[in-house]
Amino acid sequence: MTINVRFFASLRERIGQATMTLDADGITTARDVWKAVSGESPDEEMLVAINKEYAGLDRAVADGDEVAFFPPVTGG
Amino acid sequence: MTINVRFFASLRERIGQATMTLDADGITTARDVWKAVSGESPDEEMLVAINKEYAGLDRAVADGDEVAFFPPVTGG
Amino acid sequence: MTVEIREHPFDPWQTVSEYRSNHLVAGKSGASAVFVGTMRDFNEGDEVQAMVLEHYPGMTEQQLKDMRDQAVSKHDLEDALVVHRVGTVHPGDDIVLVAAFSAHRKAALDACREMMEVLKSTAPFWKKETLAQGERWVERNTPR
Amino acid sequence: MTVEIREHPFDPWQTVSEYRSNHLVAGKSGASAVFVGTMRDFNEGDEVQAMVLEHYPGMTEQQLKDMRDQAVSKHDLEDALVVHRVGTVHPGDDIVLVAAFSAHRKAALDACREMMEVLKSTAPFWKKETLAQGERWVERNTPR
Repeated sequence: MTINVRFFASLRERIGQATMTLDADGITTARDVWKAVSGESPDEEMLVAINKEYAGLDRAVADGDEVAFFPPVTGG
Repeated sequence: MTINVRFFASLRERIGQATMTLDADGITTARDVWKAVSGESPDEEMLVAINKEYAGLDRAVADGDEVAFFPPVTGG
Repeated sequence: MTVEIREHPFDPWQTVSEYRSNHLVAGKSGASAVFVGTMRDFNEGDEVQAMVLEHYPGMTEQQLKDMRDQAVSKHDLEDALVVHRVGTVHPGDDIVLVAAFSAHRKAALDACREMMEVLKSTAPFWKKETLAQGERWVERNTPR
Repeated sequence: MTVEIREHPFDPWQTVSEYRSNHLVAGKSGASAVFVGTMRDFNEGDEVQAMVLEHYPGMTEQQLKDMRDQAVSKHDLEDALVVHRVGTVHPGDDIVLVAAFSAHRKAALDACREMMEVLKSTAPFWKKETLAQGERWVERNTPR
């Protein structure tokens, strides 16, 4: 399964890159994606979007999905 | 006692003039002024200003005061 | 200058823009909340062709100034601006501009709304509409 | 056109004025409620020299569009407009414009406030401030 992973703002800086392509088996949810790319448990405040729509960490991901991780938003 | 009386909007049209000088004795309150100039009891909704500040109908008036009568305001 | 009665058409957006440039310190008021009321071509189901706005010279300005000063004080605003048309207006003409400038958005939005409510309920202005069938006084403002 | 991300400085007042002239039918929307957010030169007690606004291309526009469409529908607005800056901004630069146009002032004011709250809590934008001592990410928006 191939997942296109994106990071924004402070998470982008922490991971050290803005995008990543994850090729892995055994990945079911956005939480699995985060663990695979960061080696950590997700921060409680971290936000997730799947295919540019907000999603929960336990939402299922599918082959080809774009999964984005970012901190609380601060626009306006 | 001399009172400078002013009327606005529909009241001005009903009275037929915008200003009036009332020279009369026996006038104590704004209500007395209204009765003297109109011959009627004041409408419940009528608003009163004495010297360009809102006042109740039973507020006392003094020689030289400007007393204005007008309908509910409709600005904005 | 923070309260004005205008006898001729004015552009409320240009007025706000110029006021901000000329009277506000850039970088201090992060929040600007503005309400503009514009004459509509219909009221209570009737087509309105024109309208005359009457006011009480002297009293109206003072009422608006008190209202503006109280809003600035209550909401700790950086500044506030009130402009109101009088005279003959036509559909599409702007009638009222109320602007509140603050460091915080809640203060600006609250103050803008409150000033409009106070203006609508207490500022001495009266509207007379010209309809196809003749003229009529607007008897009261809509509650909101 | 009702939702825009701008990469360069913009004049929110001119934007509203032009939008009204070009897209609204004169005489229909009597009430315009507008909020403009401007970069301040201080935050949490520190002087801020500049700020970078990051967004999520594609998702941010869609979030703003959904927010705008929901406000129009919920409040029966004539129209609504949302503009947001991205990129490097400086104190005094305008960051966000939210405008609601309605026949009624309560609908316009309610919608304007609600859009700002939804934008602040859900639109994918992030601010990084440049201070004298270096850079820092803004960690969360003020609740109001």
